[in-house]
Amino acid sequence: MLETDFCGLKMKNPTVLASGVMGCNAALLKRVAREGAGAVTMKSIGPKEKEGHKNPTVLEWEHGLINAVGLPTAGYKNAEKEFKELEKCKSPVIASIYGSSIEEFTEVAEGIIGFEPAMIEINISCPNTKREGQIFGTSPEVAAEVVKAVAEVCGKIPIMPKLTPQANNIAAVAAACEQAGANAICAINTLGPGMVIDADARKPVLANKFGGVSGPAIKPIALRCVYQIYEAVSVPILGLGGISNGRDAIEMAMAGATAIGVGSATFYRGIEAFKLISDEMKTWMKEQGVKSIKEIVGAAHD
Amino acid sequence: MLETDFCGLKMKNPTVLASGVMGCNAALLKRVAREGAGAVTMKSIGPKEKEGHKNPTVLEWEHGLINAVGLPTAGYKNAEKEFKELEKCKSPVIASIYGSSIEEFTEVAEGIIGFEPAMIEINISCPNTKREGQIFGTSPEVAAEVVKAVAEVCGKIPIMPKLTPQANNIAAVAAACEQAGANAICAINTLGPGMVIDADARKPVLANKFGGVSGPAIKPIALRCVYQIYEAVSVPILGLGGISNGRDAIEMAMAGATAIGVGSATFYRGIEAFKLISDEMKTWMKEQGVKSIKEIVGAAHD
Amino acid sequence: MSELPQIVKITKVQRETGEHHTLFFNFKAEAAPGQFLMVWIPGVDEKPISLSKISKEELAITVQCKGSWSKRVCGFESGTKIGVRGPYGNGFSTEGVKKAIIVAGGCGSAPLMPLVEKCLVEGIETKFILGAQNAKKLLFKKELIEKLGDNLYITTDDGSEGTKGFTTQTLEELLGKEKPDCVYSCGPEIMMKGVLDICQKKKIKSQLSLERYMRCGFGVCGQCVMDDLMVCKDGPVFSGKTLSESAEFGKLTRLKSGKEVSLKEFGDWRQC
Amino acid sequence: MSELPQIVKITKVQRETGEHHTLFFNFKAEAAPGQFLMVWIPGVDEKPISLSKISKEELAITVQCKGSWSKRVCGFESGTKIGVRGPYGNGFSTEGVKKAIIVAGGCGSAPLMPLVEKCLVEGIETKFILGAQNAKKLLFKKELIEKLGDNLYITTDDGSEGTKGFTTQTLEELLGKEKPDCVYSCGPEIMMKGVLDICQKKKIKSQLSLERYMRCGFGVCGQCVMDDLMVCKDGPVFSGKTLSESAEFGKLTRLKSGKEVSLKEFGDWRQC
Ligand SMILES: Cc1cc2nc3c(=O)[nH]c(=O)nc-3n(C[C@H](O)[C@H](O)[C@H](O)COP(=O)(O)OP(=O)(O)OC[C@H]3O[C@@H](n4cnc5c(N)ncnc54)[C@H](O)[C@@H]3O)c2cc1C
Ligand SMILES: Cc1cc2nc3c(=O)[nH]c(=O)nc-3n(C[C@H](O)[C@H](O)[C@H](O)COP(=O)(O)OP(=O)(O)OC[C@H]3O[C@@H](n4cnc5c(N)ncnc54)[C@H](O)[C@@H]3O)c2cc1C
Ligand SMILES: Cc1cc2nc3c(=O)[nH]c(=O)nc-3n(C[C@H](O)[C@H](O)[C@H](O)COP(=O)(O)O)c2cc1C
Ligand SMILES: Cc1cc2nc3c(=O)[nH]c(=O)nc-3n(C[C@H](O)[C@H](O)[C@H](O)COP(=O)(O)O)c2cc1C
Ligand code: FES
Ligand code: FES
Repeated sequence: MLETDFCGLKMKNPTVLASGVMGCNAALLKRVAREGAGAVTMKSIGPKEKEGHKNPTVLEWEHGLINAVGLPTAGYKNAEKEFKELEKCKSPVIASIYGSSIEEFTEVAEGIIGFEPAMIEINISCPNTKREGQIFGTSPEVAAEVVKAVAEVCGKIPIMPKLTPQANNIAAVAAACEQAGANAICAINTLGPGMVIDADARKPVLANKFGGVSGPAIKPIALRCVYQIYEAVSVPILGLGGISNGRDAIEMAMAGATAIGVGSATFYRGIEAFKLISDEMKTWMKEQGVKSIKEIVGAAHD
Repeated sequence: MLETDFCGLKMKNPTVLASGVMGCNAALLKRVAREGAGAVTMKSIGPKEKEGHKNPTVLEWEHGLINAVGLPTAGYKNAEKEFKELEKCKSPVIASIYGSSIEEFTEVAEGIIGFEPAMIEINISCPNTKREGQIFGTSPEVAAEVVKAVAEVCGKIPIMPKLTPQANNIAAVAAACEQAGANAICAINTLGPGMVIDADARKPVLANKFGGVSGPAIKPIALRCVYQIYEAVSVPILGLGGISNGRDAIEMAMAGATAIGVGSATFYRGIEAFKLISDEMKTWMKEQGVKSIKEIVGAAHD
Repeated sequence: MSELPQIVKITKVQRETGEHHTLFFNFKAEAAPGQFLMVWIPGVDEKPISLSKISKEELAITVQCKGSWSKRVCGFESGTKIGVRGPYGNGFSTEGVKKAIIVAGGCGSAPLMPLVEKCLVEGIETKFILGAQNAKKLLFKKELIEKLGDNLYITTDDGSEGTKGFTTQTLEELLGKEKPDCVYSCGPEIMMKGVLDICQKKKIKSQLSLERYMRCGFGVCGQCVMDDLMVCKDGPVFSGKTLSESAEFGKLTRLKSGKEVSLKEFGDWRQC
Repeated sequence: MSELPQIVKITKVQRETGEHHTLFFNFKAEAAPGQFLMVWIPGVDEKPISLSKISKEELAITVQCKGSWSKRVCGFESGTKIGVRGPYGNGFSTEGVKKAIIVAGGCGSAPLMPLVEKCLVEGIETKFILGAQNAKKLLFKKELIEKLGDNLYITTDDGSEGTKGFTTQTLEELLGKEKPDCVYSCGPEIMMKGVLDICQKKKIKSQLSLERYMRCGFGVCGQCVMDDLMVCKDGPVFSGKTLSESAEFGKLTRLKSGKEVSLKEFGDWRQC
């Protein structure tokens, strides 16, 4: 009842490991797939090796996580081994890429299409880096430019821009991306940025001061974004942001998501989150007499 | 130790009742002042009588509130009685105004300056109404225009635009407002909008579908906004968003707030929230040897 | 746990009078007589409604068909889903009460039914004055007869059943003969104003259940304000003492916009 | 409760060797031997550090002065404030163990001290092999002599104290004579690889405590990955069985960027 076809990706259930969460290497991604994820997303790959920020980089603050990892990456040139190992992954693998210019986006895309990921997620939305991402995802025009350029490089591999809730009109950004050739839309990346201050230390806690907010706190924002995007595009949506249990996932599907991303919930519920969420979805569906998850995608719209 | 001078407002402590929370009539505002608020903000007053949205309009969703009250207002023409009664209020009273055009903003400001509120908050940030507010608060230019127009009307009464976290560069908006004549900056209004969906009902719960998010969930966003504004302006800041206890308030002060707004916390802690928060602040200050709250305003900056 | 509405299925619908319907449903909650729920019809509206039946197994609300929301509710059958959150408000107190008179006008009986239940369980000597415009509109008459027998006093405006006249007249008569520890009342505010005046004159304690337009139901939005009290949280039940000091009770209420209007102007909407 | 760092005041600083300092502080937490804290110096950096002392009243960590972070820590006096969060990780298990040999290389003694304590409390027959480059770097020697007497075996690379040579040589000798239920070890990964090989050959169970660069400490960021295991959450203690099946243990680690490098290339940073 949970089988999902997302842009041609055959998934046993709609849960997808969110990018940047446990996605550093092939072996762990494969484990997440074994543990129940319908698809897994690799950590965003950038143009060149990058260390990321100093610690603290990831914190839990009671209502969610906040992170300023700073997009560490081995760079696409060091990605071959992981991609090769991922060929044996039980679930479809989505590659995620970022750059700080259109040229860098296409450079990374070109660098990895040879490995034939099931899909390429274009991270135009990370709030942790000053130029990388943020600018791209808030403007429909710029977002579309990136998507168009990457689409030209990617050929038949489906591409999916990942949007930021910071956009003033996320529906317009999504529509522009669809126009530019996006095969799916991913929303949302982390919210904010936000900041955690420690009173006793009289200092921001994250070394980078600001970081992207995720987890339970952002669920209402994520639902609203997906709801608005659903009314603006006809390509399928990978909805995520604060999804922690089966009921959250059902709500996200009703907002319009075909596939449902799970990131921070792995903190609250462990790597078992994917299986737990899938099971809870099934329980709810049985209670409500819903035969296939497809029936409820977009159900919250009039 | 908590005495605060905020733009000339003499406050016994830095807590301020946030606009729209219990602020519908004079008697209740006076009670909030008696219960311990250092200052109180009236519910935003608009140009003409308005009913607001249908219910549900205000919900609690575990990590915060979400509301789409829809800016109901008796209109400034029906405000005289409340203002008169407020003359006897124990704490300074901040009036809050909104409009859907610059003309409406000045019309309302003109309509109420005769009542001489201690300060006028300009709500250019409500996410619940399509035109009213939202547009103004996201653009530095437009925000400045509103502030300038209202400043001309207000004479010696200090004015304080209330900003939205949805602005892509809230520091720039704040700086533009200061330039245009703002005597203080208020941040933040509710976040989003967000959305709550009920799986069983398969419907958005708010009658308006979308609503502004407040309470614990938005604290990191509020702290970041105030931190950034503090580095961009020299006028004092009324910081709010998710402040629920003394420690939160201390953090907000360290981010740069001279006065500290409290809204949703009245749900979690009752009308006593102001007294509780003040007491907790004092306890922390004693422990840390802080003699006056002034010492720590902006302390989280290098 | 959050305060979001929970969807419940109506298990039974009971037609009380031509215009009053009681809906039963399962919803786990500790509730006290006088408390209310916010009742959501998905996609339509949400309204505060008193609990008219409180038991471990189920709760019930009784709705009068009146406006757009309540007419829809009165069309519901068992199986229909509604959203409920709460219970909210303070409820009636029976502390120290040995002898009580309860005065209900129109659908004011709804929140008073669980109070009757409580009084009986606690062995409180209870008299009930039930009033309505006419015989057809007497809400919960049958149940009240079963429960209270001779202690039920019926009044109708047109005299079609019981004593012709207002509940307040009967109350005044009863208070001429006896001195209860508390008079409880719910009904049109004008009626309750009368009840309060009588009780004040006779120096008898009272508890009255009020209504104002509500949004949040939990003391945040300030919409339901009366003087400096929030009816949803400080009330809906207030002591006669509090109300006798009120500048607004019996006189003023507020529109959705927050604009103050006289009760008269507002219309006797609960004059049911 | 959140997992944010809590600021604690250092109550005591104990200089162990020229380059190892132990910091004591009060922090209420249930902790097990082998678990670690994320230790934050506000404005500087945050690092995973094992608990070297666990009691109801206080906890302690032992830090080796090495890089920019740890050198700062070693300058701290009592009264200095640090932020700590945790404890994280799984810790050592003593289930079913009656006889144990513990092998510590350099500052690997730190997480092993609370284990010694636990073994003694549980009446486990315990031998401890303590190794370092030279006599001056033997961490916790005095305490271990007090606790274990003849059951402490000291080795130094240069022979300046105890047996000249590596801890692994002494382990091999001991295992020629006896068969413990478990061998515990912490120290440079190359050393632990040696320990594992010996134990596997002799078919003796082992538990080894590993290190990888960490960010979150709680199993989310994936930075500390080794094969498909997160060292911070699935570890830092792994069974010999798990590690014998590992493609990376003793061979590979990852830089902050996530790039895989050979342990050799990475440098024997914990070769303390
Ligand atoms: C604490 C409390 C308990 C209540 N308990 C019950 C109950 O047990 N049974 C019952 O039938 N009703 C009860 N009500 C009233 C109920 O909330 C609705 O007002 C009523 O059902 C009419 O709604 P409607 O949409 O059908 O009518 P509408 O078309 O909205 O209105 C009919 C009339 O009622 C007025 N009105 C509408 N909504 C409200 C409101 N929320 N508060 C005050 N005036 C309003 C309108 O101005 C109009 O005059 C209670 C109200 C409160 C505040
Ligand atoms: C589970 C765990 C427990 C630990 N327990 C202790 C302990 O009890 N006492 C102690 O002194 N140290 C311990 N460490 C190591 C500690 O986290 C720091 O790595 C060490 O203090 C050096 O930091 P530095 O900034 O001073 O040195 P740096 O200047 O950062 O580095 C010195 C060398 O260490 C490497 N390095 C730095 N940080 C790490 C890291 N987090 N993981 C792996 N390699 C790193 C660098 O690449 C370099 O080769 C532990 C590490 C882990 C993962
Ligand atoms: C520690 C961490 C690292 C992340 N790294 C990335 C990343 O590299 N690329 C990316 O597109 N999103 C990244 N994200 C965002 C998530 O993929 C996801 O969009 C966000 O966390 C919201 O989902 P959640 O609430 O389920 O966590 C990261 C999130 C976290 C918590
Ligand atoms: C029910 C409700 C109504 C509100 N109405 C207004 C309003 O009329 N004008 C306004 O400027 N802000 C309004 N706000 C926003 C608050 O003033 C405040 O900025 C926001 O809730 C964040 O603070 P908090 O997290 O402490 O609640 C409202 C908030 C709530 C919860
Ligand atoms: S209804 Fe919101 S305060 Fe009473
Ligand atoms: S340090 Fe983040 S997963 Fe281990």
